[in-house]
Amino acid sequence: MSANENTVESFRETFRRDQVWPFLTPAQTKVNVDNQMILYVEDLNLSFDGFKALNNLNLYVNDGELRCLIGANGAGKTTLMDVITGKTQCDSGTVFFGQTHNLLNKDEAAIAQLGIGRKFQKPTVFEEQSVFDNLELSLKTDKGVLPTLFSRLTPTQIDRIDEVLKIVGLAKHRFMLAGALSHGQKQWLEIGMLLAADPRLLLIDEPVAGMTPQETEKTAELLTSLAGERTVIVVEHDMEFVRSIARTVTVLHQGSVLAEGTMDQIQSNRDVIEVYLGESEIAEGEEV
Amino acid sequence: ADTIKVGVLHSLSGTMAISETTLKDTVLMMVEEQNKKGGLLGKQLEAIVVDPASNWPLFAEKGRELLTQEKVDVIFGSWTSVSRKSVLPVLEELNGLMFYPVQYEGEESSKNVFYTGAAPNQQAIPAVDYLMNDLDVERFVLAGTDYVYPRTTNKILEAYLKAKGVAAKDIMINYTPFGHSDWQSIVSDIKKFGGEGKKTAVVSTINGDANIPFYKELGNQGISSEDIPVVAFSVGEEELSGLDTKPLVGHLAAWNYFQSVESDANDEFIAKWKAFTKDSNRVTNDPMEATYIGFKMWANAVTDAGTTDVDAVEQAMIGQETPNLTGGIAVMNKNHHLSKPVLIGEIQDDGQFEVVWETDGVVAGDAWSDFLPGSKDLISDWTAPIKCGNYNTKTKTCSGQVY
Amino acid sequence: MISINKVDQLYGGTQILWGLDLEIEPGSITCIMGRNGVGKTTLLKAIMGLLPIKSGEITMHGQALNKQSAEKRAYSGIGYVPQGRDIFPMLTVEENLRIGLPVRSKRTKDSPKDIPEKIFELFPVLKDMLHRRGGDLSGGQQQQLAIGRALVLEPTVLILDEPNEGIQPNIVKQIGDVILKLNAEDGLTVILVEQKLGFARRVGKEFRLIEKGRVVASDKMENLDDSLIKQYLAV
Amino acid sequence: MRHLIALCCCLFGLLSFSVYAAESSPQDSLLTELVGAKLKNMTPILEKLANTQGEAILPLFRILLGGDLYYIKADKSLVGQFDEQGNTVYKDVFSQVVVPNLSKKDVKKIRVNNTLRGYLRNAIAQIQLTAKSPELRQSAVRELLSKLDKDTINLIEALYPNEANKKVKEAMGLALSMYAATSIDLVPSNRLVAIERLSTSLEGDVRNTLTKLMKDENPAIVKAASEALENIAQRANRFAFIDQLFFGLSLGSVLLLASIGLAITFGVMGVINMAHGEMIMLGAYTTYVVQLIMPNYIDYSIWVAIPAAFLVSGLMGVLIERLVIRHLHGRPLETLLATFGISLILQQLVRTIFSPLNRQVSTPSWMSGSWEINPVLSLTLNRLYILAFALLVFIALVIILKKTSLGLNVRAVSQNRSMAKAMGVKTNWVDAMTFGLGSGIAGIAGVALSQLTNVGPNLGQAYIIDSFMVVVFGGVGNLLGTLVAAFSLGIATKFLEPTTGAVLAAIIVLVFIILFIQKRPKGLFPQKGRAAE
Amino acid sequence: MTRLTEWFSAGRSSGKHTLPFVVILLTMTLLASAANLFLPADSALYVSTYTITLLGKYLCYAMLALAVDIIWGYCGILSLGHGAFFALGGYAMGMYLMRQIGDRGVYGNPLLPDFMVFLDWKELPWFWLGMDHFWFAMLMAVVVPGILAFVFGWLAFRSRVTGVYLSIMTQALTYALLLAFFRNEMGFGGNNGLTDFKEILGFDLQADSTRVSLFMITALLLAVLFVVSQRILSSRFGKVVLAIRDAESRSRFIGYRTDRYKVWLFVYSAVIAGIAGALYVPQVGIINPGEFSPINSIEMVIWVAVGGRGTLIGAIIGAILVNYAKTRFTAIMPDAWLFALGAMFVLVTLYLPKGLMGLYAQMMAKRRPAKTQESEA
Ligand SMILES: Nc1ncnc2c1ncn2[C@@H]1O[C@H](COP(=O)(O)OP(=O)(O)OP(=O)(O)O)[C@@H](O)[C@H]1O
Ligand SMILES: Nc1ncnc2c1ncn2[C@@H]1O[C@H](COP(=O)(O)OP(=O)(O)OP(=O)(O)O)[C@@H](O)[C@H]1O
Ligand SMILES: NC(N)=O
Ligand SMILES: [Mg+2]
Ligand SMILES: [Mg+2]
Repeated sequence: MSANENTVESFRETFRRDQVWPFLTPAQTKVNVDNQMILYVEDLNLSFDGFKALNNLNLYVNDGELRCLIGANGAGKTTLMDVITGKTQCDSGTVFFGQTHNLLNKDEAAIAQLGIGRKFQKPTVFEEQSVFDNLELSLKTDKGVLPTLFSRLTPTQIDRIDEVLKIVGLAKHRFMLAGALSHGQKQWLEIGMLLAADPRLLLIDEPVAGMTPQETEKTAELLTSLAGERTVIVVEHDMEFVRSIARTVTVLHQGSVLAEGTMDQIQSNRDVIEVYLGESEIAEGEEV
Repeated sequence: ADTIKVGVLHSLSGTMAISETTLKDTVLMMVEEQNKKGGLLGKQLEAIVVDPASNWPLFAEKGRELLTQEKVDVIFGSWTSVSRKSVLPVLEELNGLMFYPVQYEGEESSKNVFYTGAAPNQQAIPAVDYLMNDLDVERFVLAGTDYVYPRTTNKILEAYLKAKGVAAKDIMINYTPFGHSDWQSIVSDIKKFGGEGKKTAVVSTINGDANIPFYKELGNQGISSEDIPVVAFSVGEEELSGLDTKPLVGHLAAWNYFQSVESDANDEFIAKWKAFTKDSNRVTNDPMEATYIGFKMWANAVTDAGTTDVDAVEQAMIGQETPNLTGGIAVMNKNHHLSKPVLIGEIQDDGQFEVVWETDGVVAGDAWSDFLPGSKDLISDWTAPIKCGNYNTKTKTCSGQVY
Repeated sequence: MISINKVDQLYGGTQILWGLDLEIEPGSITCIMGRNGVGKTTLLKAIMGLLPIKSGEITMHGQALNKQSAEKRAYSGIGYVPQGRDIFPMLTVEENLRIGLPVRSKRTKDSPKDIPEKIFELFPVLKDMLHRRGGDLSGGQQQQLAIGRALVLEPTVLILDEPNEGIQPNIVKQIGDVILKLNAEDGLTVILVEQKLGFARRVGKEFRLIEKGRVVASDKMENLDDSLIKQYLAV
Repeated sequence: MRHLIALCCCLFGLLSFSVYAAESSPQDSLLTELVGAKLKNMTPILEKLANTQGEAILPLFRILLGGDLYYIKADKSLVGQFDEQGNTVYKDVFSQVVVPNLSKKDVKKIRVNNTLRGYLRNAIAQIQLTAKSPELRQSAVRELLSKLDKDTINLIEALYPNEANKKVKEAMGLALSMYAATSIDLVPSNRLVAIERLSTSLEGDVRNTLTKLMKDENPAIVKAASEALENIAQRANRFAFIDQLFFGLSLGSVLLLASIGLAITFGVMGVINMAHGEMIMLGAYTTYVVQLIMPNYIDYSIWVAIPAAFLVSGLMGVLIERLVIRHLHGRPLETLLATFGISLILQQLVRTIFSPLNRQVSTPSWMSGSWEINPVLSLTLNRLYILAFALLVFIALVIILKKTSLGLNVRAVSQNRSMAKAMGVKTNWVDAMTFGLGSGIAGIAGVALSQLTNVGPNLGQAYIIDSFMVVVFGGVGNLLGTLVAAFSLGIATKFLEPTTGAVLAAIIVLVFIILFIQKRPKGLFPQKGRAAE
Repeated sequence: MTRLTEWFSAGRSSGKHTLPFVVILLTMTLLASAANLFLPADSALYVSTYTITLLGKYLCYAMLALAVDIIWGYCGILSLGHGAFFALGGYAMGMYLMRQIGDRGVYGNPLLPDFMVFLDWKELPWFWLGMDHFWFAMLMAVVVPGILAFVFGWLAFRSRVTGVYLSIMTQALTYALLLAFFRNEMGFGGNNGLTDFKEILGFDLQADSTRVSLFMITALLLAVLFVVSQRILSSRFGKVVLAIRDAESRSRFIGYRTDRYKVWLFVYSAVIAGIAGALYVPQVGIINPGEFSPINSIEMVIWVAVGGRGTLIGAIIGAILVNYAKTRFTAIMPDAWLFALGAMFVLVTLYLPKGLMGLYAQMMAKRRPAKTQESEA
């Protein structure tokens, strides 16, 4: 009896008149940011063999914002990015890109095609290909199999790659194999790949690790200039760097948000000082 | 050329090397012996050995190499049916001559091949007769490796047994892949099948490497030859030499030759073989005898024809007679198959067979089985006027291809 | 203590180190600095014996290291914390630390069955993580593990390649403290590659500036002035 | 009743006669008739001998049954061939006195065939019904179950009341019941009781008897028989399941042995070791050579062969590692190529040294035969030992890898070679030892396999694919996975085989593995963690 | 259409050996063919039919190696089961040739192949229908391997089966097919397979002209497939494929659905293998389940490795060279050739890690050490 009802129910559900079947809805690539918000992360939970890496995490990021994400090692920053970009499945929670795109039911490629770009903590580039090819592969184009097979570089695309090469300072190395770059150069190449992809939302994990102070400064400038048109989320432990770019800072701790606010607010937050900054951070920062 | 070239087309590596290497050595021994006697037609013989490496297409390629590059006058070669089938078109195209020394499923007769091994009627049928008449067997397990020789043989046997009134439920058929090594369940099934009140025997067309684990399992599960005798068509002295035969004493094999048969010719052959291989433990077996007979007949035919020309030798071959190593005379028939005696032997604990039964006189090899619907009307006769390997006696035509 | 004489090194066809000379005093903390790609990591690997050098000489206590394999150098007392940490990812934290125990027992002559408690005093987080896979740890935790792992060897020279990359500020400070403490208490010689000036200044006693595979300036850390920084570290 | 008394007298007479006969030599005329008799004519002679000589003829029958009866060509006297510490000696059949100075040339074998053997077995059983040892008596009764004729039954009936041993008595009772059940001249109620009694037995002969009774004219008998059969079938089925499970475990243990070495060289070290099969083969050939060296101590040869095989294969493994694999670190795919080349070379090497023919490896007596639990369930001893052995090897290996530093070091080396070096791990040594260990264990597997299958140049080829399949199915780098995979594949195959046949079962298992890997792309026990992604 | 021609005329640096290679290949083919057809048999330059057939076989293997290299060298998918696609292509051709025998089989049955007659089959199984039409059979020779590759690849790549797991699964695939085709019930002739072919498209298979034509067609197709593959792999598609080989998950994060790329490349590779198989069968005259043997598939990988993984020319040269070595070794030293072949594999791995093409590149680099860097710019 109830089984019967269930069938009827599910039949009704299937043929609801107020809804279209998912496969009939036109693929939406436009990001709806009507209410200013581009990324909603709500009640995110994730554990690895019992270890809670994300714990009821909530995060809201406005369109065009440059958001800094800090937090102790192991707080879950990288894991959060993994969930947003589809690398890791979360246990529960919601992640929306704009108002319409539920990121949790999309795979990595779909998410990337929506315009979410990512730079990894450990630089990963295509080592066996030239710096140029690395950038070409990242260009914002149709990434389907057939279009890729028949595509050729347009002059504008070549200009774009050249421009990026100049920005990341690898113009001289354009035909070098990416694998032969030093650690810092790979960092730059990865930033370049992000730029070439021209994403809407950039997730940048520790961009200045291994960079000299001057390079760090340059990166700061670059990221600040990107914000506005794009949304940028940066994870970094270099407080100096964070201070130089940050408007809003979110502090994660043990998988959830510990504090959020301006740099000054954060720096004077007792909790943050205790678990993250340490007592002498401010003093040390001022030294330079 | 100033030598007569003898091609040897046996696998020296790969899965079949186990069996075929022996035949290569046999041919080499025969060539050496013939040369000591002064060769043929005043020329020395020269053996050309190639290795088709148990790779079936390679048999065709190497066959072609032997015929066109080396220009051999005759080939001794092949063991598996598939390797023969592979080289066959090449032999026919280039009009070569090959001697095939292994028992096989029949259903073939080529102008260019002489079959010196047993056809099913020279091995399988007499063996089953023996089981039914002498051992009062009423149930049969037909166990074989899954390929054409066992399949065909079992088809023939099935038809034959049914014609003899054996019920379908008293016939169990089982196939296993090449090199099957885990026989526990099958042997246990056989044991069960045999334990149902009627005298049961296993007719084994299990080939090659699978035999040793099969017999080991038989021994260990305690199936004795008195309870359930196994009669095999592909297990000879050489296969037994890899086995501890104590638990297997009394199981049977049907062949045209056993090393244990006492005759002067055989003693001499065995002695020569041991000397040639410099191994006093080496055994002889049926395909070796078949190679021996084939070689002798060929040598005689060449002498008779006075040439190594294939067509002439082919005609001279028919009717050739050569003494068997086990006594009696083998005759080459018009269908390119031999008339040979059929022997049934029991395995002894020294790895030899004791003959327990033999046919009166010789049995003529039948190229086309009378027990298969497709071939019961076919005969093979390579003499004029028929000159056809597959002559249909009903329609009076040479069905299929005409060479 | 360690002296490096005219070392040339090539990757395939490209030369990275060009007749590099370097002298490390016992008990010093030497900070090696230079832009990305000048060959700092390459130099450290050459000292550790993980990269073959083409010519030149590396000695420790006057003994040539050149012909020694890397594992021998570990027994001689060099501890190495590589850039990128190189944790054994599928081993647990404990196993990562245990790897060095045989060397330690050889060097200290006592044969410890267990990881020295000192490591956990320096990096308490490792104690909590003892049974987790090294590869699962966050970057900062891995960094602490890498340093702890090198310390298990009870080294006399500790080589650190950008140990603060990706480390939270209070731990950065802690690592600095650890280095200073080990140096002061145990007389540990430290070779440190560091980009962050603040840290370099706080921890380093000496500096060496590298440019295109050569040492171009070396002095006490106090003497690292803006002009040098501008010349060799600015982009 | 008179019958019985007569028979008893007869029996006593026979016994006393045999006591007497044992002292003097049996009738020579009959014995010489044996020499040179045609196989067909031998049965009557033997019958006569049995009837006249009774138990005294047993030694002759036993020797003849074993195929060890010879006669001396010179004087046509009978001798038995015996094996004493590797030497063939000939003894007088009855007095067991060694006949000196006889060589193989001086004697000739007296042949036996199946028919004769069948007769001999039965005759021996008849005589042995009165043997001293209860085991012998029991097996004699069981032997006779298949051929219960009036005489035998009378004999058993006479012996039954005085039989002291419970098991023998039971067996005798069974024989009597079988006879009673089939005796049409008996009252049906007695037959029904007999049938009832039969329904508790699992003997095959009992089932045959009951099956025959299904054709009886009396419907009550038929019904009882069918019920009894039903009963038996139910019990037998339960044992059949155990049987099948054992087959599965046994196949699993073979797979485990074959793949466990690979689980180290491939699973832990990451070398795609195509020469793994040849390491097994070397172990098997080592067993052969060991038996060649100590032909008189076959029973102990295995204990020598196991360490020897471990050393031979292990050293070969070390050699391969030092000469080839060492140069291929970080290039796992190339190890496939090089080890494939090595496997070709090793195969051809044994072909050259030992010939392409299979070599004979004997089974020690303690490993032959089977452990008969009941008439429908018997486990073959060699497989039982191999199963235990496989588990033992597995446990030993786990201990080595868990409790010694080798285990830790090899994992470290395989995960990050240069960092391991920097931590003072002697990577060269670790590599050589690990590869040697994996190869050595493959060699041990070869010893076990030599007891089951061909010892020939292709032995390795037969197992290499299965080994890789097992390791991958279990999850690369996980020893427990290898164990579980081996046993589950073994059991699955054996439970499929009865319905599908061996070929189809193999195909189904392969397809299953392919589909399973879609569900779990890293095998049964995948490596977990961030780094595994 | 214009896009297509444009695409073909494109081509970048990597193809700089393409033209000379194709020219050499085709010239040699023409010369050998002419030498066989037009020179008298006793001429010094005469190329025997045996050699032509042998060369034809080598070229089929070369095509197969090309297929393996595309998937392994460029995409990092080590297939240990490419023999399966080759064999399926071969069986399709074999079935066609079998049907062409018509009533000239030994039993003279116009409909059923001989093996079916003596196994007492009454009618042609459904999958044999239509195989008497050449073009349909040829379609099957590419479609069947293609579909198998698609289904297998779709399952495996979508569930992210990679590395050795994938390799062993491909091995399981070909092994399962091996066992299946051994079964006589399957209707493919069991262990004996299909043989005794008479003619193809009405041409006598044993005629020299037919053999030479088959040889030339093989060479031509090899050249075409080589060029097409070269183009595909130097397109952006090719770069994506390389990216997948070196860092698959990274490629996903920049928006490529790597599973689809892999599936289509796998299908393409399987189709090439199928074509190679279809060309192979009429030239060697038999197809049987042995072609499915996993060892065969491993050997293919070795040809590629010997020639140089990741270079199409290397794969072709490797296949021809290894097989030539096999032919020579088995004839020169029938008892010891495995030593030579085994040693060759070991030595190549040790001393030529990038295969023969790597050696060639090294030699070229030595000859003009300075130029390389700039010439790319
Ligand atoms: N695949 C995984 N398996 C097990 N644990 C994991 C996995 N991925 C992440 N973790 C755990 O989740 C926690 C959060 O890690 P995460 O890398 O997100 O930290 P983080 O904030 O990026 O730190 P850092 O600043 O050091 O990079 C860590 O404790 C880590 O051990
Ligand atoms: N495996 C390699 N093959 C070829 N060239 C390399 C390799 N590794 C590094 N290089 C090159 O050697 C140079 C020095 O590299 P190295 O890693 O020593 O730099 P670094 O000073 O440590 O830089 P960073 O501060 O970025 O870590 C770089 O230009 C790099 O391109
Ligand atoms: N012809 C055989 N035995 O294959
Ligand atoms: Mg992180
Ligand atoms: Mg560095």
